[in-house]
Amino acid sequence: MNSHDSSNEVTYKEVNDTVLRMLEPPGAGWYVLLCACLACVGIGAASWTHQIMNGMGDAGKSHPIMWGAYITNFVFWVGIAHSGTLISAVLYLFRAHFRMSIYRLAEAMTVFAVLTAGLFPLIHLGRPWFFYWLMPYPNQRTLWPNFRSPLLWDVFAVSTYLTISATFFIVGLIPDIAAARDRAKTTFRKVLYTLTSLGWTGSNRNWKHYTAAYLFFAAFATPLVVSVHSVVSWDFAMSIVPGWHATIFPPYFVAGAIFSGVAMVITLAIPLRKAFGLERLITADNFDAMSKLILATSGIVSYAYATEFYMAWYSNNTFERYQFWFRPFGEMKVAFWGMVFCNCVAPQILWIKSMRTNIGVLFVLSLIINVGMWLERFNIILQSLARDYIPSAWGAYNFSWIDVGITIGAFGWFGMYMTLFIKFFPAVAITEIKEILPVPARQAGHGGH
Amino acid sequence: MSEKDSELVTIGKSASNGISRRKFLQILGASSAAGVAGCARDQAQKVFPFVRGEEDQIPGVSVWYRSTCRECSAGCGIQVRTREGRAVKIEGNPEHPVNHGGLCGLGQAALQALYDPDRVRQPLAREGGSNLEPQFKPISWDEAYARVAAALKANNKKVLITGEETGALDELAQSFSKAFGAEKISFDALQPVALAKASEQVYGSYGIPRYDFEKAQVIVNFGADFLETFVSPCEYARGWAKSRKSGNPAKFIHVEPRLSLTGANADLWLNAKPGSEASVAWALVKFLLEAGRGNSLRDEVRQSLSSLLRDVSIDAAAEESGISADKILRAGHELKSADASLVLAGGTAAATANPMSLQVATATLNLILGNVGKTVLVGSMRKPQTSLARFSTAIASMKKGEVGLVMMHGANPQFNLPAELGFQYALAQVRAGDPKGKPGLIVSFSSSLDESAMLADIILPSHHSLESWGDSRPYAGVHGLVQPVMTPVFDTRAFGDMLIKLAAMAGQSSVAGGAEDFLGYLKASWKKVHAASGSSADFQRFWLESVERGGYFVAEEGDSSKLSTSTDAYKPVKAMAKVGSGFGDQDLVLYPYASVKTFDGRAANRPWLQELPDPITSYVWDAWAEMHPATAAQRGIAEGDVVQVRNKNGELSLAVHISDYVHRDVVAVPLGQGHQAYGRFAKTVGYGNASAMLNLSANAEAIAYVGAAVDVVRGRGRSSLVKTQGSDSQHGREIARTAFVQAGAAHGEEHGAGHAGHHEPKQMYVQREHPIYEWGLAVDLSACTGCGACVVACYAENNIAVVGKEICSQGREMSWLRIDRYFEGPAEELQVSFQPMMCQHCHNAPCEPVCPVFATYHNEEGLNAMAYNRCVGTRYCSNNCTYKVRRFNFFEVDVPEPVSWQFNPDVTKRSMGVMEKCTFCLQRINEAKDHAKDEGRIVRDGEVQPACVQGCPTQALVFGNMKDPESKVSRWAESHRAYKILDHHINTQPAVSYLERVKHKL
Amino acid sequence: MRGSKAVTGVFKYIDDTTKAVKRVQAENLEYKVYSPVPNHEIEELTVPGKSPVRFVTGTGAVTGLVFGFALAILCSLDYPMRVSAKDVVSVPGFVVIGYECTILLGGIFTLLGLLHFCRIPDIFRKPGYDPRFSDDRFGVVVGCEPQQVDRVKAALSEAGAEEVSVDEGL
Amino acid sequence: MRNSRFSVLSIRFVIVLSALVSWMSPLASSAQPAVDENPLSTSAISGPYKDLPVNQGVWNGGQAALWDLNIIDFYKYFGPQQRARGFKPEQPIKFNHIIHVQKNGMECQYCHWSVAKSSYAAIPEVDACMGCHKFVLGSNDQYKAEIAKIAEYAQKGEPIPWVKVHVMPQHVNFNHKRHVKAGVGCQECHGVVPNMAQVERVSSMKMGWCIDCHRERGTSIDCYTCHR
Repeated sequence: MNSHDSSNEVTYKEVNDTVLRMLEPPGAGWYVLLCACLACVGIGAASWTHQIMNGMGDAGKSHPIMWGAYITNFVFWVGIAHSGTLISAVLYLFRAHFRMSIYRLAEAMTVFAVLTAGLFPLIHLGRPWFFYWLMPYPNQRTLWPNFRSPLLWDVFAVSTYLTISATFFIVGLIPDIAAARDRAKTTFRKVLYTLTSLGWTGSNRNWKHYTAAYLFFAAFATPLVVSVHSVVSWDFAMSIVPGWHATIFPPYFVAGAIFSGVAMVITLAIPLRKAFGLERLITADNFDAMSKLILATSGIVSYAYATEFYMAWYSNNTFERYQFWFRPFGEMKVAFWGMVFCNCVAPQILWIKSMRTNIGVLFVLSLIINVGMWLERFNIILQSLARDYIPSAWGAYNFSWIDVGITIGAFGWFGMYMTLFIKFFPAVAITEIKEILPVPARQAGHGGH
Repeated sequence: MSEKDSELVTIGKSASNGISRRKFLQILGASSAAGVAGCARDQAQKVFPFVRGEEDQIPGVSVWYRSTCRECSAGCGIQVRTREGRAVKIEGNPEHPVNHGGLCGLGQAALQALYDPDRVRQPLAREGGSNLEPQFKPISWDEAYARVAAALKANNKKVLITGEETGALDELAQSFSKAFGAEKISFDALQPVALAKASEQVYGSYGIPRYDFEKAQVIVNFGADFLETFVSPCEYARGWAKSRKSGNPAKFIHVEPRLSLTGANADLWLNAKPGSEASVAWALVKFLLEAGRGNSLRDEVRQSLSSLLRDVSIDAAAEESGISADKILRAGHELKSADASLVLAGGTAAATANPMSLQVATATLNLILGNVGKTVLVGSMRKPQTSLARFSTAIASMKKGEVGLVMMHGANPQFNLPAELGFQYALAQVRAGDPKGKPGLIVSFSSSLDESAMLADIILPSHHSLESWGDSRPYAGVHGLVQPVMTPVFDTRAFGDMLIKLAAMAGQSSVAGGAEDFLGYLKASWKKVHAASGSSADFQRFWLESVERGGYFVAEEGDSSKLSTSTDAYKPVKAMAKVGSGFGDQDLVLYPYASVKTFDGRAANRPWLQELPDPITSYVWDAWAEMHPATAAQRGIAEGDVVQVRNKNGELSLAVHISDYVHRDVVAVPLGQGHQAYGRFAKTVGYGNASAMLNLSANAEAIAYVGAAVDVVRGRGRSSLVKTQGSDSQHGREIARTAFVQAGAAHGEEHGAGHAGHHEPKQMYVQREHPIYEWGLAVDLSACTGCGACVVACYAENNIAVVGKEICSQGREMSWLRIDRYFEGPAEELQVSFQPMMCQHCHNAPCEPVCPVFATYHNEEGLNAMAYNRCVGTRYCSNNCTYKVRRFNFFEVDVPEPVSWQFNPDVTKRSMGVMEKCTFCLQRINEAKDHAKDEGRIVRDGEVQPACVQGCPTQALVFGNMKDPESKVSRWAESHRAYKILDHHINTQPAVSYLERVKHKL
Repeated sequence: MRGSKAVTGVFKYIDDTTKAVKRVQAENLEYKVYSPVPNHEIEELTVPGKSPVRFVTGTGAVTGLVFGFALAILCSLDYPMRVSAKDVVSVPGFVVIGYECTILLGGIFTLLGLLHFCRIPDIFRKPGYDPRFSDDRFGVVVGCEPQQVDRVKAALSEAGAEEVSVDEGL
Repeated sequence: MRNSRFSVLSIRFVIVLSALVSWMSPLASSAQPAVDENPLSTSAISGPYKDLPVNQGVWNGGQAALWDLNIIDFYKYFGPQQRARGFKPEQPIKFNHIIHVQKNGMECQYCHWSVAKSSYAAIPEVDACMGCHKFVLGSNDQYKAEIAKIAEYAQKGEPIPWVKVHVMPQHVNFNHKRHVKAGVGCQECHGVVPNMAQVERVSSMKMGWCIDCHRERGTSIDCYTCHR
């Protein structure tokens, strides 16, 4: 949207028209999508219920591999969440214009992905009904949680992340909801938008404080991008399991999170753009920029993989060496090579410029990367646990239908929020796009931003 | 003391109250609990007081009773812990001369036979159903007695089959049989009768000598699994371990067709063709005679031996057995140069069709080497009464329809006898009746519904040995007493009481010599012991002291005095020296082996033992066929394939385990699985009974376990054998370490303080101070045989859930203590390491800081504490546990009544979703501290013994306060052999020290 | 905004809007400017200086930092438990808690500050507000007394308003 | 813009704060002093037991406050009654401590003899009851009827199915012996039982309540002291 080509300039009105058209009553396709998501949520809920009634043994955990599909999903979804904040906050601070058209989508993805990720620590608890014991609240037992545990850091990091990203998301939405309010036709929508826009008018005073506050939010969210996934990575790095205990984990996880998150944004943006005709708002240039980001993070991730192997070799540590022999050549080598293909090999196609703007290729590639990043977490978690210090205790994971059901449920849960969101709230930022358009003026020289 | 007596008598007498009495007992914590974190499902709880107070029964305080283990004929002393009238734990009696406090897994699991949910709960009579699947209906005791008494009065042949009994019960059974003209047959499948007979031929008296493993410098063993099931494993293991723990352990050479636990503990394990051991033994005889040993033999013996052995040579033996001649020579040289050595043969490997050759050869070797009187004690021998020849004769007469009454107790011949013998058919003939058509009666006094009891017409359930009086006299000088430790669980009677009652009803009241019940009879019998003891105390006092001690034990008498007579008897004859396998050119031979898991099948209904991983294969809840890779490859069979192992007598359908440690010519199967009756746990395991397929050799004194030719055919499908061991190899990680004794250099002092072998790493944090106690454990790997007794003890003490095969297959077994077993090296130079692995209670525990809710933390006494009810189940601790000793409750496990009565009320039962692990038997520490506090002192060294430490037959573990430099554990930990697992890698600072295994390189 | 009447001028262009604002400022009347996007020119013209939200944010952040460390340290001391060999008060681990609380409370305070200074939520209709202001038009709403209405209307029209209307103020 | 000068924010703060305060305040009800409704009681008796303190514990007398998310702690509202302070079940025999302890001067440990010997405080054996009640048959019809019940149980050889008043979860290992030997009076936990015609749970006996006393007296608060 950074072109100022006057003849084909997008106008303020067109932005409002295009975006608010998305909120018109949904067609059958939308209902099918929503029902599919709800069905998936149902599968997940049924699986979880079964697991709660019957025991954690329903999932595929075994003695050495006490964390499995759930923590894999947790890290995956937290990772997905990250690029949302990256695009909305970090790129905001860097004034990257290509962010504007996709940031709302990315941010919604963040919030919903954190909501999804947040479920997994609960699901994976042996006694989920005592989850609140992780909260530091005064209780009759006079017990407190262990602030030295990486899991408690996780509790703080993820809940902070959810709060801040949700706030950031909602604050960003307010002016756009006001725009939707001003055009709402049905009473339901009028009431909905009137309430959710909190009476926003876009007055000079509103904007003044808004821009200031928004900057602070962005400033707070930016370190969160780094810290949350670092803290998640410490769940592993703080332990002593060979394959987990590595100082490279925080940057490696953050890069991986951005990598997977950008891929997920592409996965979501492409169908959305197609379905609502947003080609003029989400342009090929945007995809090109995101592709470059993918290429860069893929490089970082690949480098991190290589570093892990190098460190295992260089440390001359028996246990590390065995672990990193096991990954490519052990029982679960398929997951390893799948990860290498998806995360290191496949993205290299983006060196070709035409591929970066080829929507079909990008869509397939983004799915491949999503799979690859899921496998990466799978490798880190399961493979490391399968072969640690004492050979007599080595073991295997028993993948179960409950694992699969809950994973499906997670996608359904995420999809459900996404589907509802795009029909009820502006999924593309109206104000922000307008901000990068030239301000209507009689005389030139009135820059818009 | 007198109160105690009256109390005991009350218990004994109150048998008639049966099951109702237990209801009077208070229901305390464990039995009434709804589950750990008290989900809101508990209804109003009731509290039942005792009706009558008993002086030594304080609710919440355990009462210990001493008794004798009757699970096998070894006669180990036990002490049973009872709480609120229920037996909750069995331990070895430290004062007993046989086992000195240790107890094997089978003995500890006797509780599960006591509380077997499938026990016979009242008298049953057969009513309808087919011969194979009979229906039983409950009848009254009066009716049952009346029917048996009527049959006793009838004038025809009668047979009384009992297990291997010694002492008063045997006397009573003899007297009973005599009175009714019944043939009394003792039967115990694992009794080494051939060994006893060989002793008679060589040493001059029938019986199994006692072996002193401690004194032997060289042990050459042909198949005797003396660390597992052979005669008296606890006794032998203890002696063997004493030698191992010393700086200069015995050199141990073991010859057998399949690696057994005993073989795995050998310095040199030789894989011999089954049945060829005799030629090796005779070759050794010749070698030693030629080398100038055996000068003590009479000249004529030497001459006849050398003429007999003219054709024997080491090369020929090597060729026949498949063992290289060097190794045989090596064994010969070791024997030759040793002052004291020990040669023995036994186990199923030695139970061939012609077992005498091997047994005579080993006895001759002992004679030549001068071991008799030194390591082979013939003065106090066990005298097995089992005789297959007599049993065969009785069966023959049963088949003819001559027998009108068959009574069985304490034996399961239907399961243990070869099918060819036709025991089932014989019983059918008894039931069909004599030629006149009068039907006979088959009576079982079994307490469980085993295969033999299923064939009975009437079952009069007898007490478990923990519910009845009795005694055991395994060998001269040991008089063990059996006393009831609790009121009977079900409506059963003591076997002795039943015999006395039946005799009286059948008009032979003189059988018991005037005693009204078996306790009276026992006391009468013990009056003789009293008289022989020369004790100055009166009988009552002597009796009470014996009850308290668990028996009356005479100091061991000298054996050498009796040696002189023995050599005179020895007349080597050709038949003895007959060598050769005798199997001809058969392709594959069935090799069933007894193991600590099942023995001959009697242990199959004990979930603890079924869940105990097999010490060699580490399979649980299963039977399998072990085959050599070459043999399997020949037949196109791969690991895990289901095969049919069959011959004309039967068929086994088993999964194949391919192992380098089994001879090419055998297919080895564990003995004792494949029950068709004997309770729900036994019935789930294995497909087919290996005993039934065995050959019948004419007039054999014992079952020939080796020699049955079988075909192995690949069956359909694959079966999942469930293995608890991850990797069989240590991958060079030095986890279980072995040191080899340097030739010529004695290896230092035992557990001495001294060499600072390990350096202390620098610590980042200030290490915690432990003000009074710092509990620590040390394990001497030299003494650990890998038998798993500690594992069973741990299950029993800590209410550990038995989860079954399927959950085990998911890697979710719950054992807090496991035995890690590693194989290193090729089969010819095999080194096996066993390593008990429990929570290491690390001072820098990786599991602790990762718990978000402090469910696990470090306490002042150096314990890695685990508060179950605080656990939310993140399982992070288990991931971070370097030793992988934490167990997670993946499911809630239901325990059927009355198995649940065994639960230790002092230990919390863990619920679903909670992590658990070894606590160093915290409840015992607390109990000891409680006592100490009462007395205003701190806990003394040795006062606390966790279940594993207490139960270890070889005393390979010690526990104590590391703060006390004089404590045994501190001294062990200071030993130059001591090390801590992985400590030099990850600085976990475990509280458990291991002492390297010391072995010889042979 | 004082005044019983609210005069609204709808502008298409930003430069017209600024011109109108300057006029109204010269009249010393109370006014409000509505715009579809934030605009620096208008903000600098109308609300000069920095937004006070930053003080709220700063207060929140500092409070969060103190709260986070205090929580972790005091809770650890209240029921001291040793884990591994780590100290009861392990500051390196608590940094994470302090850090996260800084951001959490900083963010929450910023939100409260934003709501406070923007005077939202306030869902009542604003006099003079026009739905086009969220679309593509700028608006200047001037509060005045009835006698001033004509003058204000003229001023707005002169500045280039497409449309001028009068509404009840207050 | 009627209220543009007036910040509604302050009102909002007040509402939120007061909601928080009311939610967090320990509202769980405090047990009423035991009202003696038992017809068997001889209410006028006062003894040396009257002034002994009953430990109230921390955090609302050791009970969970409403803001304690522990659902199980809400026994008062949802959960099992027998975990509640004030649990006062009907017993199979209307045993009256007032008569036995105050009137007849019996010591606690006369009947509950195992407290100083065992972790477990035993309910006296039926035989122990009969030791006296063979001779003491009751002074009025009500008493006679109750005593006759004991005799009946004793004759049948059946235990009396008392309802447990102080139910502890299974994972708690309370050791009576250690507490008695350390000089903790029975009344400190069980309340003034000598004043109770019908035994009532006066302490919550929840963890915080235990810990409070342990902290006060400087005894161990190690988890393994009570949990194992």
